[in-house]
Parts: sequence; C-alpha cells; structure tokens
Amino acid sequence: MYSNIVIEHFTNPRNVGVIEDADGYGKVESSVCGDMMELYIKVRDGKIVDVKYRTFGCAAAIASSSIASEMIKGQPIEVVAELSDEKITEALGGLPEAKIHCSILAASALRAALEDYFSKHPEERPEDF
Amino acid sequence: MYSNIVIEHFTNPRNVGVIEDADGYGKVESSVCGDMMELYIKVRDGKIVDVKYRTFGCAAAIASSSIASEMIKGQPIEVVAELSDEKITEALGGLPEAKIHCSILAASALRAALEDYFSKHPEERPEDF
Amino acid sequence: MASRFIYLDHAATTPVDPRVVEAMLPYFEEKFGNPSSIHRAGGEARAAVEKARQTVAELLGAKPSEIIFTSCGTESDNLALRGVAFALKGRGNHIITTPIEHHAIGHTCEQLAKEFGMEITYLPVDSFGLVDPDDVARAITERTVLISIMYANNEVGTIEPIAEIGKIAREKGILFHTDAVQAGGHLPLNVDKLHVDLLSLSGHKFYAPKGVGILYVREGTPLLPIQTGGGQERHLRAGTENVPYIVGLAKALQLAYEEMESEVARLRSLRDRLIQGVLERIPDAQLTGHPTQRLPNNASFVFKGIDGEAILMQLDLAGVAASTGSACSSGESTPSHVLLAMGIDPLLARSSLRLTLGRRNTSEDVEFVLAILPQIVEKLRAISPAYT
Amino acid sequence: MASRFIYLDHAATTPVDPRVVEAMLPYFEEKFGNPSSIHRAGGEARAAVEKARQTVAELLGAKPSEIIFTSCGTESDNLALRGVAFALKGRGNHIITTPIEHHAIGHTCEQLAKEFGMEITYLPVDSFGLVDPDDVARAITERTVLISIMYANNEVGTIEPIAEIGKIAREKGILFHTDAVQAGGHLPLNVDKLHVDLLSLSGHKFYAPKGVGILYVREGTPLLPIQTGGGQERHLRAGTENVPYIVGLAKALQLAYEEMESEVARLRSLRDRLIQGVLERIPDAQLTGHPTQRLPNNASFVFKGIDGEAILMQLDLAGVAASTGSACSSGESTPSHVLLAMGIDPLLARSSLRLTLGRRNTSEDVEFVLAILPQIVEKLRAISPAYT
Ligand SMILES: Cc1ncc(COP(=O)(O)O)c(C=O)c1O
Ligand SMILES: Cc1ncc(COP(=O)(O)O)c(C=O)c1O
Repeated sequence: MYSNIVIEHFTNPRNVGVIEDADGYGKVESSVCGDMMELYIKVRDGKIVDVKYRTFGCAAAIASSSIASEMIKGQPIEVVAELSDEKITEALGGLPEAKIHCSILAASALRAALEDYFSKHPEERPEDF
Repeated sequence: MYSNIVIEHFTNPRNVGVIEDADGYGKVESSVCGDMMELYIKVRDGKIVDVKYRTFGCAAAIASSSIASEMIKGQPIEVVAELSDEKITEALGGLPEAKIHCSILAASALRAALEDYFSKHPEERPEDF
Repeated sequence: MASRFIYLDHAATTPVDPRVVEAMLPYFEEKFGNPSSIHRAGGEARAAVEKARQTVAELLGAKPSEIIFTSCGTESDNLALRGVAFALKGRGNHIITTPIEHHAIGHTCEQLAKEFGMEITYLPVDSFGLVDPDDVARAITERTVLISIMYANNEVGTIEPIAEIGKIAREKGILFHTDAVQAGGHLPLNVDKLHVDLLSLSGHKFYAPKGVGILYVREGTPLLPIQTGGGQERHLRAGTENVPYIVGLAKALQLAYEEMESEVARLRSLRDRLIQGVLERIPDAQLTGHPTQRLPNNASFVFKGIDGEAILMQLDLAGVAASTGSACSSGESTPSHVLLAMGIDPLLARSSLRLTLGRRNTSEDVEFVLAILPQIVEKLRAISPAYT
Repeated sequence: MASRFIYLDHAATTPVDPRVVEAMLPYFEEKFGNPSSIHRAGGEARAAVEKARQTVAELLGAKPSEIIFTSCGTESDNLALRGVAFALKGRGNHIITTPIEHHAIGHTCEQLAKEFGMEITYLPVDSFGLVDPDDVARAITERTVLISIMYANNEVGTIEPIAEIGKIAREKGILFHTDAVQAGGHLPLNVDKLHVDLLSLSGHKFYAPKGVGILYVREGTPLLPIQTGGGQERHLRAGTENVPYIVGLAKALQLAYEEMESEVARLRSLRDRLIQGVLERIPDAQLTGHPTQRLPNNASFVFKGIDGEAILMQLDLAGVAASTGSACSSGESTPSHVLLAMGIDPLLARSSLRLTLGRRNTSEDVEFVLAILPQIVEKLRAISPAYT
C-alpha cells in the first residue's frame, strides 16, 4: 500500500518536535479525517535554518510532514514558498489515492507557518504568495 | 437420483410390446410432461395372464410401467384393481419427488385398461372400482 | 456400472484445470489475508486480486476498473439487469431481450416485471435460434433502458450477432448487455469490438471453479449495486473477495485464450464428426441450433418419439455424461423454452440431447458415442408409443 | 521487514484449515459435476452439497431445507433484508436495526430507504455497544416487517442479547434476523434457542474460504429471491453451487463445533491476558466494547491522541497483523460508526485498535504484542500534537 520511502519516514520521522521561539508557526486540521499537524520554522537570512513539527495522523500524514521538513530545511524561503503537495507526494514515491489529502495537509501546515512569518516580516513576502 | 430397482427396470424393461387381441386396452398421457403410456391386458379365468405396454417417457416412467406389468401378471383381477401408484413407487424403492407422477401414470394406464375390460365384462367389475 | 467415463457435458460445467488449482492453492492457507486489511497479509491478497483484474481486463480489451468479480454467471446477469433497471428507473422501464436466454436472465426479467413494474419485450428468434438485429432496432422505445441478448445459447449453441446488435444499441444510445457465459473460452470477447456495455462470464465454463464470475461494466454505465456492504469492487459488489477463485479465474481465462485457436479447431472437428455421425446413423435425428454459427463444442439434437432424459440415463449407464439441454432445468419435465421459441413442437422438444465437448475429449470418445447412441435411440423407440 | 508473522486479525478473515482444504480438493478436478446435472457426475456433486447441508442443519438445530448456501456473509445479509423487505412490501415498510451493524446491513438499509421507500429505525446502544431489548419492543409499529440485530459486533466484540430480542420478536409476530457472522465458531448457534427466523454466517470467519456463506431461513419465512435464475437452493438463490466451498464450509463448521469448548476457553484466557496487559502497561488506554459479554477472541482499544492506522502500521512493520476496526473500512479515514454510536468522541474513536485472536495464536504472541505495543503508542504520542 505504501512506498518504501513512506515507510522509512514513518518509521524514522525527521525533525520531530517543537521550537519554543519559532519565527513562524502553523497549525492545520484536516476536515476529511481530523488529522492534525503543527509546524514551526526558524528563519535566518532568508533561509529556513530549522524546522520542527508534530503530527496526529496515519503513516502517510506522518511521512508527509517528515519529508516536507527535510525538503525545506536549509532552503531559501522563496523556494520553500513554492513547495506544493504534489511535490511532497512525488518525493514520497507516491501515495494511495485515499491518502493524497495527507500531503495536502503537510503543504497547508507549511503555508500556515510561512503566512505567520510573512505577517511579521511583510518585506520578505514573495510577490505571488 | 434413481434407485437400483428403477435403473434395472429401465435398463431391462419387462413385458414390452403390444397384444393384438387384448381383452383390455388403456392409453394415458400426462398433463405434467407429455409422458405417454399404453397398456394391454389379456384376462383368463379372472386372472391377468398377459400384459404388454409401450411407454414414452423418462427412466422413471419406463421403470414404473415395467414393474407394474410384473406386479399384475398372473394376479387375480380383483387384486390388480387395487394396485395404487404408491405401491408402484414403493416397489421401485422410491422415486424422486419430481418423478412421482410417473408411477401415477402407470397406475392410470392400468386403470384405463381395466376400465376397458370391465366395460366389456361388467359382471367382473369389483364393487368399489 | 461402467467404469468408462466420457464427460460430454462441458456446457453444464468443466473440471477445474490442474494449473488453475495450482494457482489457487497458496491463497487458502498461506496468503490468506483479507484484501481490505491494510497490513501486509492484506496487501498480498489485494495485489493478487488486482493482478487478476489486470489480466482479465487485458484479455477483454477493457480497463481494470471496468472488471467486477462476482460469485457466478447468475450474479453477473442479475447485477447487469437489476443494476441498470434500478439505476435508471427514473428514465424508463423497458428491457429488450430474447426468449432463449438462460434462466438467469429470463427469470430475472420475469421478477422485474412482476415485482418492480418493468416491461419486457421478448424478440422472436428464427428456427436456428437467431435474433434479427433489425428486430432489436424496431423494439426500442423511449422508455427502453437496456438490451440484453446472449452471446451464445447454452442449449443449442447458436451464436448471436452481438457486434451488429451492439452497434445498433450504441447508435440509439441504449445500454447493451450480453450474457457471454457460454462464449467464455470459445469466442473472442473484446468488449469494444462487440460494442457491449456489460458482459457476463462464469468461471466454471472455462475450467475455473464454480462460484466465481465476472461482470464487465463499461466506464460511466449507471448501475445500482444489488449487494451492498463494504466498499469492495468499487462499491458495486460488496463482500470479502474470494481471492483464490479470482486468481484461478484469471489464470483459467488466460489459459483459455492462449489455447483458444488450436483448441477451438480441435473441438470443431470433433463436433462436426459427432454431428455428422449422429445424423447419418440415426433415422429421424435432427440437429438443433445453427448448422455453422454455433459453439465449437456443441452438438445438440432431437430424436423424434422418445424422451431426452431416458437417452441421457442410458448414456449415463454406459459411462457417458450428457444433458437434455441446460443443467439448471434438468429434472424439470417441461420442454425447453429455447426449443419452443425456435418453433419446435413440444413433443419433439422433449427428445432433446445435448453433447458438449471439452479439453479431455478425444476422437475415441466421439466414436464410442456414435457406436452406442444409435442402439439406445432404437431401443427406446421400440418401447415408445410415440414413435411411428 | 520482520520475518516474524503474528496474525491478530481473525475477525477480518481466517486462514483456511488444512483439513478443510483437504475436504474440498476432490471437488475441483475429480468430482467436478454440476449438482443440477442428472448424470452420475452430477449426482455425486448433488450428494456432496446435500450432505453438507445436512451437517450444517444439524449444527444449527435446523432442517436441511432451511439452509441456503450463499456466496458470503454480505450476500446472506442482503438476501435476508432485501428478501423480506420485497416479499412483504404489501404489508409494511419498516425495519428495526442498530447503528452498530456491519455495512452489509447498514448500507443495505440505507439503500432500501433511499431507493425503495423503506423506513429504518436505528435503536440506541449503550457505551458498551449493547442494545436494550425493551427498546426493540418499543420500536415495533404496525408497519414493521423485520428486526435485524447482529449477534456479536465485529469491531468491539460485544455480544447482543439475541435470544431475549428473539422472544420479543416472536411474541409480536415480527420476523427476526441476526447477522451471526462474527459469532460463527465462537458462540452457540441453535436457531430455536435464539428465536431467530433468519441467521447469516460467513465461512471465512471460521477457517473456511472467503466466498461462501449461509443464510438460515426458518420454514414459512416469506423471502423474495434477489438472485434469480436456475432453481438452485429451493429457488431462493440461483447460480451453480460452489460445491468445493460448500463442502469446506460444512467441514469447517463441524470442526469449529467439535473444538469450540476448549478453543473458546483458550482464546478467552489469551484475550484476558492481552486486555489486562495493555491496560496495565499503556497509560490512557481504554477497552472498547463490553468487559465480559464479548467475543472470546476480541481485544479492542482506543489510545488517546494517536491514529489507529499509524499503530497498525507500526505493528505490521514489527510482524503483527492487526486492524483499526473492520477490514472493510480499513483505508476509510472516517471514525468508526460503531464507536461513535457508543458515544465515543470522534477524535478518540480514530485511535482504535482491534486485536482478534485465532487458532494459531499462542501466549508468546500475546507477550510479544505486550512487549512492543507500549513503545509504539509512546512513540506516536511523542510526535502527536493531540496527546497532552
Ligand atoms: C448462458 C448462461 N448464462 C448464465 C449461466 C449461469 O452461470 P452460473 O452457473 O455461474 O451461475 C449459465 C450456466 O449455468 C449459462 O449457460
Ligand atoms: C458482522 C459481519 N457481517 C457481515 C460480514 C460480511 O461477510 P463477508 O465478508 O463474507 O461478505 C462481516 C465480515 O466481513 C462481518 O464481520
């Protein structure tokens, strides 16, 4: 049912936790199934220097947040702002159709954290965000 | 499906044929399935001295007429007049439910032949026939 | 009892092919998971079911999502008829079919008419059992929701012009179902070439077990499920999947396709020898069904003046398994609805015999039947008042 | 991947018992006749089916003519509900059931309501999932045609007071069906003691294959067949009989009865150890279903703050096959309708885990689960924002 990448991230999720003095924080809940995700980012010089999250959800939800955290850590914020759920799904080696909403959830959590950050740092907001 | 007695009589039907100068003749057709049976008897001194029949029908129909012919040959006519379809079925070692009408057909053919005989010899007709 | 056993009733059912048994065996004790379970045992079973679906889909020229596994040909037929009738009850209540369908269609139409207000048109067939496609076109009304016409008849083997009828149905925008149960393994089943929207198959007619079938459902075909519960088979057929049989069914269909060309030729030649021999050696014997447009394995006859079941019993005692027509109506004493629809006299119809060949049959089998059948018929006629 | 394999999902399906496989095998290649054929090959198959029917009838305390073989538990449930609803549509349109039924009942009721004008009353259940017989009595109206209440719940294992409800139904003259699919092999099934008119069973819950079921139909019960065709199963279930599976089903039920007493005791003690261990070792773990009036093999829980499917996946990776609830809804992301009906909060309901024991399980299996499950729960809670 799940790809090996999903299984691997689910078994050893990266970057789990909270950042007490985060620069951006997002929390989302899925209306589909009640999955819940909160994501913290730390930004320095236009780059994501740290990211943490906690996820309540199935293997796909946990793996989606884990791989998303890896995909953004160390990246410039304009690049991170363009991370879509499709890219997360792709990076996971695909997801079962019924689980696509898990990668959407991860993308939404990231978006919420960025929104929080940009609201405090409007000068850094990319034009199309 | 069929008892060994049915099979045996079906395989080797006794007394098949016609009697040209029969004393009694009966022909019946089943409304259930179109089975057809004709039966000839020869009577001497109140006894069935010869019997022949021809049957169009399934194994049960053929076996019913065969065993009935054996059951009446050589018997006093009053005894024969009492031969019921139940007795035929019993003598055959039973019949599948869907085939009970075959023994009824044989009993009816016999009855028709007796009726023909008694109509010509009313003095021999048993009281309850 | 004869120790000989010549099975000539392959239209009733076939033995399961040893290769099919072998394909199924791992799924009883070892890979026994429920395909809906998400653990690995479930995943293994799911994979087996989906691989089988893929195989079947390819053989029929369909998409995997268009293949529904059912519990038998009868269920496939019921799902097609009831499923469309109930799904489209707002649009119309008229079904077009034939009087020579298997009871799985015939009795279902009767119940739909009696209990659910459907109206059924039974098209005429000619003396060979053939439907005229023009009659199909003419029977269509505004309220027609479905046409259901069998691909090949189970009693007399006549093959209907399904592709032609399918074209008409397509043009008029009416859903078209074919009961292809007897065609399975014998005739090509490409759903696009046949222009069908629904097509029924049953495993046990092509060396898979009894108790598994297929309904092909063209994408977009409205169908109300008639067995509801879990979401199996795209919510169209609830119930835990019969994994071993589904695997076996796909294997059997694949084998049938691989061997079809040579096997059909072989069966056809045995069949022709059988037909020719019977007609030559037995007076007043008559072939039923179409002389050429018929299933490669079907030889069916009527023998004036005697009863088909009596012939069958005599053959059985000699070690030959045959049928009077369809297995389902064996033991019924009414003459075949198929023969009657073809205009055969009821008394003559009672004398029907169906011999249907299969993989294990040889020309010796055919010669044996040709050696004993004439005597059997003669003997029965000698004691029959109906043969003159 | 772990090479260990501990199967704890017997409520989803069971492996076929080797003795059952052995009983079935002759009916694939050798005794392959169609039971409706009247030649000897057919007679042999017919005899096997009728012997199986006799065996099942004796075990249920029923008459052979009251046993209908179907293609699965789902079909049995559908035949009971649709069959009665359609047969009695002139008399009434009201069905009484519960909100904790399997989808084979629940979704069928929904369709009957939506498409065929039936009215459904869903009785309340208490926090253990128990139905109150008094509620049944109160729900009966003039238009009630059927009461359908499951014998034992497939998710939480709660056993309903069927005999008591049956008495009420009998007194009021209302037909009573029970879905006994999960009870098969675990609980006594005497149809007279249970006062049921209809009872569903499914082979694959007691070590027969997936794809065969039973519907017990008390003599005189009005039932419109929902799968029509040949006259099989007393015209109540058309379709060529699945002879191997019917033979296997009877064998499996017989074995289950022979071994029931000792096996139930064994399972119950494993189950109690499992429940006790989980509740002791895992904080905020809660047993779902009734503490004692439950299936001997069912241990089900909710673990606050985490997702059941995530637990299940972790167990799977460790070689333990489990379920979140029912197999059919695995992969569905909505919380269990059973837990919701029992008044469990939707978020908590998402954390459900069902462990169901079977013949091959040992106390080592239980100890292994008790060793790994606490860590799994802890680890998932550590990454969950919902556990506090
Ligand atoms: C033409 C036709 N349709 C339907 C069926 C029913 O298939 P099954 O026996 O699998 O229910 C049969 C055979 O019995 C058949 O010959
Ligand atoms: C209570 C209950 N009813 C019905 C069913 C359906 O049985 P089947 O899977 O044989 O269709 C199941 C199991 O899936 C069940 O647990």
